[in-house]
Amino acid sequence: MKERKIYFIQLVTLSFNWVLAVSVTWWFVHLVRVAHELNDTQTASISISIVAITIFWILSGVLTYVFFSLHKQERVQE
Amino acid sequence: MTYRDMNDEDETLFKPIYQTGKNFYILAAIFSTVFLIGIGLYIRQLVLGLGVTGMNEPVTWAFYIVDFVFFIGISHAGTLISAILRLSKAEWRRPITRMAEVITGIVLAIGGLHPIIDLGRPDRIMHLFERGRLQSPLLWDVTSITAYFTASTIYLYLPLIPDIALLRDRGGKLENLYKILAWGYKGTPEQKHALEKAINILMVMVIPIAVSVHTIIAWIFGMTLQPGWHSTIFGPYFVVGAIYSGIAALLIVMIVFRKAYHFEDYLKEIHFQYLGTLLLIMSLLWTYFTFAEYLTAFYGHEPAEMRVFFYKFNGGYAPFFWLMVFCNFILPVVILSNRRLKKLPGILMASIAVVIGMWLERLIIIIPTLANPRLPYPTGVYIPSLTEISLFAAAVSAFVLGFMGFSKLFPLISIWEIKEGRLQSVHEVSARLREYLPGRHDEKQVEATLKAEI
Amino acid sequence: MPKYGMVIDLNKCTSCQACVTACKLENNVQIVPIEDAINGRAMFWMKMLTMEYDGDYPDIKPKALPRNCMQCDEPPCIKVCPVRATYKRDDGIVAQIYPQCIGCRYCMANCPYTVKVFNWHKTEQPQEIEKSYNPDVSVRPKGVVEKCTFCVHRLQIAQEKAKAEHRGLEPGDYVPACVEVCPVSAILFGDLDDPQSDVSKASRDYRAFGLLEELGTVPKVRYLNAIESEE
Amino acid sequence: MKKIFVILATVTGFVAGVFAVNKIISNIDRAVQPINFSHAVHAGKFKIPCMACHQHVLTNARAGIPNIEVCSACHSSPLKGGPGEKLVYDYVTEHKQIPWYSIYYVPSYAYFSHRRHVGIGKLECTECHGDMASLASPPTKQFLQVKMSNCLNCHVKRHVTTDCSHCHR
Amino acid sequence: MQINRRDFVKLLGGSLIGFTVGGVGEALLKIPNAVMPILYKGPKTESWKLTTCAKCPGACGLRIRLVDGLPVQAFGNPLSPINFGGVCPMGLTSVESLYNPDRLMSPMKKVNGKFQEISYTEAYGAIVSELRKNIRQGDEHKIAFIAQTESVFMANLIQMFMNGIGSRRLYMDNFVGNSRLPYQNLKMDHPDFIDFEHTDYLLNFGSQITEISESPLFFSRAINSLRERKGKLVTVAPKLTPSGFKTSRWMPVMPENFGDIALAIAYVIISDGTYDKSFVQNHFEDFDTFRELVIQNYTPSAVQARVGVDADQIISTAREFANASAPAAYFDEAILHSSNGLRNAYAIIALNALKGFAAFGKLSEAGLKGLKIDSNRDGGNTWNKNNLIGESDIDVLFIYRSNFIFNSPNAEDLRKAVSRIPLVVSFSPFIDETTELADLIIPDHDDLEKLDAYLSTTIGSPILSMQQPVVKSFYSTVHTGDVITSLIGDLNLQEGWKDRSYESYLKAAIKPIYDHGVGMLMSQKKPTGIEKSLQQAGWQLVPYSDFDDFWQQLLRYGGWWNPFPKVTGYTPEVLLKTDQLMSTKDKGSHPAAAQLRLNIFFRNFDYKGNLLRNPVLTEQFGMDRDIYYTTWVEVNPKTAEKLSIAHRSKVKIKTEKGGFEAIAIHSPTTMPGNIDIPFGLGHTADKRMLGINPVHYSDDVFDEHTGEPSYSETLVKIL
Repeated sequence: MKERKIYFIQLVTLSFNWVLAVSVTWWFVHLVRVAHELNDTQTASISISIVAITIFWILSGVLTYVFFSLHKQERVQE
Repeated sequence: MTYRDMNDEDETLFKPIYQTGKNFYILAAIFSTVFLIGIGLYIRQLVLGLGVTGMNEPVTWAFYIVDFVFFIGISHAGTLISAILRLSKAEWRRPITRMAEVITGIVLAIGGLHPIIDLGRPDRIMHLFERGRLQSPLLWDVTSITAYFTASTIYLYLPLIPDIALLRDRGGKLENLYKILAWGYKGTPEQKHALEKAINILMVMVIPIAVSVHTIIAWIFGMTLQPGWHSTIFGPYFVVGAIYSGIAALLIVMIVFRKAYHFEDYLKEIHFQYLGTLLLIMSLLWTYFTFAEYLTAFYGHEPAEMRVFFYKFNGGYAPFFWLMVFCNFILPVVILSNRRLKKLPGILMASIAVVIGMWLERLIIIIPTLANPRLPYPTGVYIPSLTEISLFAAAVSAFVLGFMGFSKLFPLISIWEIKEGRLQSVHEVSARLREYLPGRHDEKQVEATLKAEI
Repeated sequence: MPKYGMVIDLNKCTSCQACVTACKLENNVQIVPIEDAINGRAMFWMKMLTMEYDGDYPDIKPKALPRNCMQCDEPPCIKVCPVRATYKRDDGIVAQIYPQCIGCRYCMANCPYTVKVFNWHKTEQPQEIEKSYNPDVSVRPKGVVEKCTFCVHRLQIAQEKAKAEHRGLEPGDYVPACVEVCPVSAILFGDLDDPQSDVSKASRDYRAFGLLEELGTVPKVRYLNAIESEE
Repeated sequence: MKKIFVILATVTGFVAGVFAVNKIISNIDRAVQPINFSHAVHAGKFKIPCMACHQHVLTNARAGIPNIEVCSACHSSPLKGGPGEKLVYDYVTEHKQIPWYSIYYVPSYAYFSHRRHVGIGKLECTECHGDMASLASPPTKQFLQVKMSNCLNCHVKRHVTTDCSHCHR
Repeated sequence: MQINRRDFVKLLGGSLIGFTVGGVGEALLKIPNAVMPILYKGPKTESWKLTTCAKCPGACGLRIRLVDGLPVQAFGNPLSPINFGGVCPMGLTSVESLYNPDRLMSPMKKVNGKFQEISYTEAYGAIVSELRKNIRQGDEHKIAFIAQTESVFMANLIQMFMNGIGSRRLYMDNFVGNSRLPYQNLKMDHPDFIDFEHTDYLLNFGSQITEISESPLFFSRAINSLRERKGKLVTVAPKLTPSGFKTSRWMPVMPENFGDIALAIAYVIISDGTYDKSFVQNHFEDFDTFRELVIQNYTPSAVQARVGVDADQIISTAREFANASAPAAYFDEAILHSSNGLRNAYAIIALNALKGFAAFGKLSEAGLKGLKIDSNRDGGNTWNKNNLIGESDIDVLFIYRSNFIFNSPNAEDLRKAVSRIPLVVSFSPFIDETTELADLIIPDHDDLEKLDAYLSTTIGSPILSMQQPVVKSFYSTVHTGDVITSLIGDLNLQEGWKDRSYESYLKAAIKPIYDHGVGMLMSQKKPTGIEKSLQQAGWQLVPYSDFDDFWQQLLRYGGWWNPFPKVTGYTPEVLLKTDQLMSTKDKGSHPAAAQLRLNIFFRNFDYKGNLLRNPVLTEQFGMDRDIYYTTWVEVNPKTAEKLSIAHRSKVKIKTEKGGFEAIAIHSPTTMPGNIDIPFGLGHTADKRMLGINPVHYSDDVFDEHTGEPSYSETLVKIL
């Protein structure tokens, strides 16, 4: 199997993580908006979403960092 | 240096991946049948509704929720423990961490599904995303569990990369898969460094997440007004219980696979000794929490509370309660605090007891409260139906299958960490000696002595 | 915006259980199969509770009180609902939206009065029940939680009627079924915010108490204690 | 590698399936009426107001599909004798109700009232039913699909209550 | 990458699988919507009709809700002066019984043990020919009739029919009739009502006054008002049922000892001399012998020894009773449910006599001219269902709505006796335990399908409640009234009764009201102020031109009543012979009795074993005890402790007639010497019913006059 194909697939798998992070973010924003529409209490939603969103972003950030640094090294070697 | 030119002294660790015995298939068959039966019964439940369970009013939460809490508790084995050990640079962690993390991954996936099994209308699960309410502890749970799941899978995956690279370099079976997963890891110092860095970040992140997960599960109950649930120490209490059951589960797994895959000289007596001690400590801690919880309840002597209290102590659930006390306190403490009994069989026995005991604990926390409503209804009686029991069995077998599957793809013991240990531990240790022991140390001499000892 | 509430006078109540039957029929509450009923799955939105007996034989004062949903002002159930299937309306009625409920039963676990009931099965009902379903209320599907809604469908219709007649909603227009049928009119229903209404007067009576008030749920269904009317 | 393509194919197939079935179902409502009734003639040509036949619009939740007595008011005797009219006349003479097939329906857990919308809300029939007066044959599917989203759109647009329990029960 | 065939197949297969999965999934989620339009047709137009509930003697006004012409729900008629919009569970479920799938759809004939549908003419023909035969052979006396109806008009019709035939074998099981039986036996005229306006002390002897009584709903409200006026309710009963929950004193007494209590109270009153002297002198015939009897045998202490009620309690009760301005000692049919029921009734009458019946009222004839209030059952006629057993010469037996086999302990003997009879005709709309034995069934309409009228005076003014057909009958059932009238006609038992219908009969019976012109239709609440004076001046609040119009209005408004009747105090001649006060049976005094006693109590879900075929009521029957679809027994906690019976545990009950299982409930509303068991469950003719029927386990002890069984004199073992 060719290097490029592998690289592509790896990128796809990595992107899944980002999809997750983004969708979670979107979901929370949506929920907060709904809560606002139905004048439901905000505080809980907002605080939770802030925490959760950051976590997810950091996670996928770390993953990406690893991915690219590994590949950088690789390229350097060749 | 690259892995290629390294002749491998850790062949035993690769063996399970490349060779598969007959017993493996037999076991797999058995467990998958159990699993499939469970699935079948669940489909039946989907068609007929939750009536097929033993639940009723007022006992509206039962087996499924118990299992949910239980499994999530088990999941604290891994990530948390391995993270803590890594953080505290405990040398003996090296062969343990991987298994621990795998447990987390699999059990979390299983436990996370249980609330859905418990739903009356799983077909409406999308409502959770369309119009969910973040005020509901149930949603906190969804978030925290997903977070924990992603975190711990990543945390499992990153340390796995070097080993995958090893497998990739060996070529043969599933080369493409390994190629993809290895992310082109070559073991260059820079790569190593990057990996280390990432792992360290995760290490720090995972611990609070893990703690939060079980705290939140505790809050599902703690946030209600029900007698026996509405308690402030529920968060820590659950976390302690979780870690407790986690360690026990970890011990069981270790012992089993040690036997099955002949890891004797990787998982040495000493590891079990250390973990055993940890288990003992947790046991005492758990007992302390339990005591505090029930003493306050008893001393407060609020009628509703007391009804629940006595239902546990000498009422319908007394046998379970006292069995729990035996399994979680008496037996482990006796075995683990006794030098002669604290051998593998003893530890295994203790851990199994603890796992059972912790399951009972969840049962005892959840059902008696619901069974004793505040208003004068007759106390509810709950007898689990076959469906519920076999779904539990299915969940357990799913866990086993998952573990077996993993062991056929990846090494169960972190090979590179072992190697690293061999290479670096010596001067790590000497460095540590230098750092936190008084007096001056001649590095050369220290290393020489250490080498000699190894 | 009114705040609907109910006051049940235990001094008048003869525990004839007409309210129970009326509720059952008005809201198409399912009749569960026999074995389910015996296993504690019988569904009643309005239930007759036999409380403790005061005094000792033969001078006993039995206490029976009809309990429906307390329609709390601080409902514990809506706090925990993950999907807004139950929530408090502006007029204080704690509504339950059946098509929205995912059946997690968290609200049931958190209701200190255990007033909510769950549709464990969907069994076909006796003919006479099916034929005499109340067309104003839907029959709940399996797997959702349901509870007393102060007959909110009656409010829907009453409001519409009033609007059609170009007038405001008058006190008598909207009463739940249990109130309508009570033989001794022991159940008062109306607007708690309007200080003139009988309900708010009664709810301020010295005999008035709320069930498990100490939990801070602020029930809008209050009771008038039964007291011996003599020296 | 090919595996991945197989997987992709499966996914696309799934999506396609969902859409296909969606289409089919949305057309299930397509009804064949016993008589090829022409709103164009009645409401359009003869300018008969809707309320004349759908009598309960202002007073009831249901607008009501006219029963045979309503028809017999005019069709008691064969008028200009079209083929369809013959059929109506037969029903009238036999005092049989015409088995109309209702296209618009509201599930039992939702409360929709014509009185509320037309009588009080002063909505035009066309808002939801379209310009019936132009239809030469009975409508085969809902003009404005009975969907919660449709309800809500209008309610939001007109600033009417969107409180769940005002319609759900 | 080139694609060979295998790969192509793979791709295709994959996409196909995906397609099906996706499609099926979507379909499963979506189909229900597509199915919806078939449901729910019709404009759902709503209408209301007023009628009267015939489920118990109360005759409450009902308001039936019809949607698209079909009954859906039943509520109370807010204008009915009896219930003012209130209903009890029984009334609420009227609609259910209309739709009950077990109803008989057409006349039935038993052919070798199986019921077959036959036409009405056929059935009717059979009856007529049989009767003709009997009359020709002069065997009129071989025709018997057992009827249970609360409608005076129906009762009178049946009475007329039997008189016409010339047979005295008629047993009219009529609650009001039975309640008045003691008066009739004493040849006294009876009180029409308790004057709740003035009563301030109600001493209730064993009547479950708010559950099963002459008018439960009216009494419920009356008692509440009594208590609001600081009046007192004292219950003398073997069990504290909801009727007694609000009493200020409960005297636990076994029914056969009610008389003793009454007389003990009488003793105190006499010895205090606080009785109404003038009344006693003028109206109490041999008061002196009565006094002798009481003074000798009924000192409170003696009664305490015999009955086990604290003497001080009796004395204080007596004093309160004596000092009350208008005290009433109340009893109704329930008094007959003991071995010496009549004697107890007499004692209570005597007690009332001591206070000159101050609390009772009588409607003067002017109030309801020419209107017979009560069924003219002659007190002498003591024929009742138990005579069936002895008398083997009965040819024809008519049964109207009475389920006596279910209600009486000697069911087996009765079964034998009834199945001996050549022709048994039942008019029951259901197959119940009694109807099973019939050879011919002409099912009656359901209450919502039939026309009838009910007269009651319980509230102090004459009320005529109309029961009108809310829907025209679903099946080919026949109004029993019509059958009887046409029988009377065809056998010309009365003059000029050819082709009359029950309706015409009813009109004729009601005409006097129209003629007299007093009273008003139930068109509004009790008029006050100007309306009142207008009304009393004979003004009609709802004008009606002629009788037919009046009739229509009657049906429209659900009845007629006279809010301002002419009322006289009730001052009868008390013709009481002291020997009538002798206890016919003297059971061992209660507390000493070594063995437990089975006491059967009623719940307001079932009236005379006819109602529990209704799913709603059956489910709700034990709801407040959290027991479903099975029988329970209530045991006094002390007794339970002694016998070590746990709360809600299964126990075995043994009587002479066998044993059964039940769930034991601790309840201090039970006497320590008793175990209480609810009546109503345990039907055998219907699969849908469960539990056991306690009556069939109790001994054959009857009130000799009415054959009403004693419900509390069976010895049981509990284990």
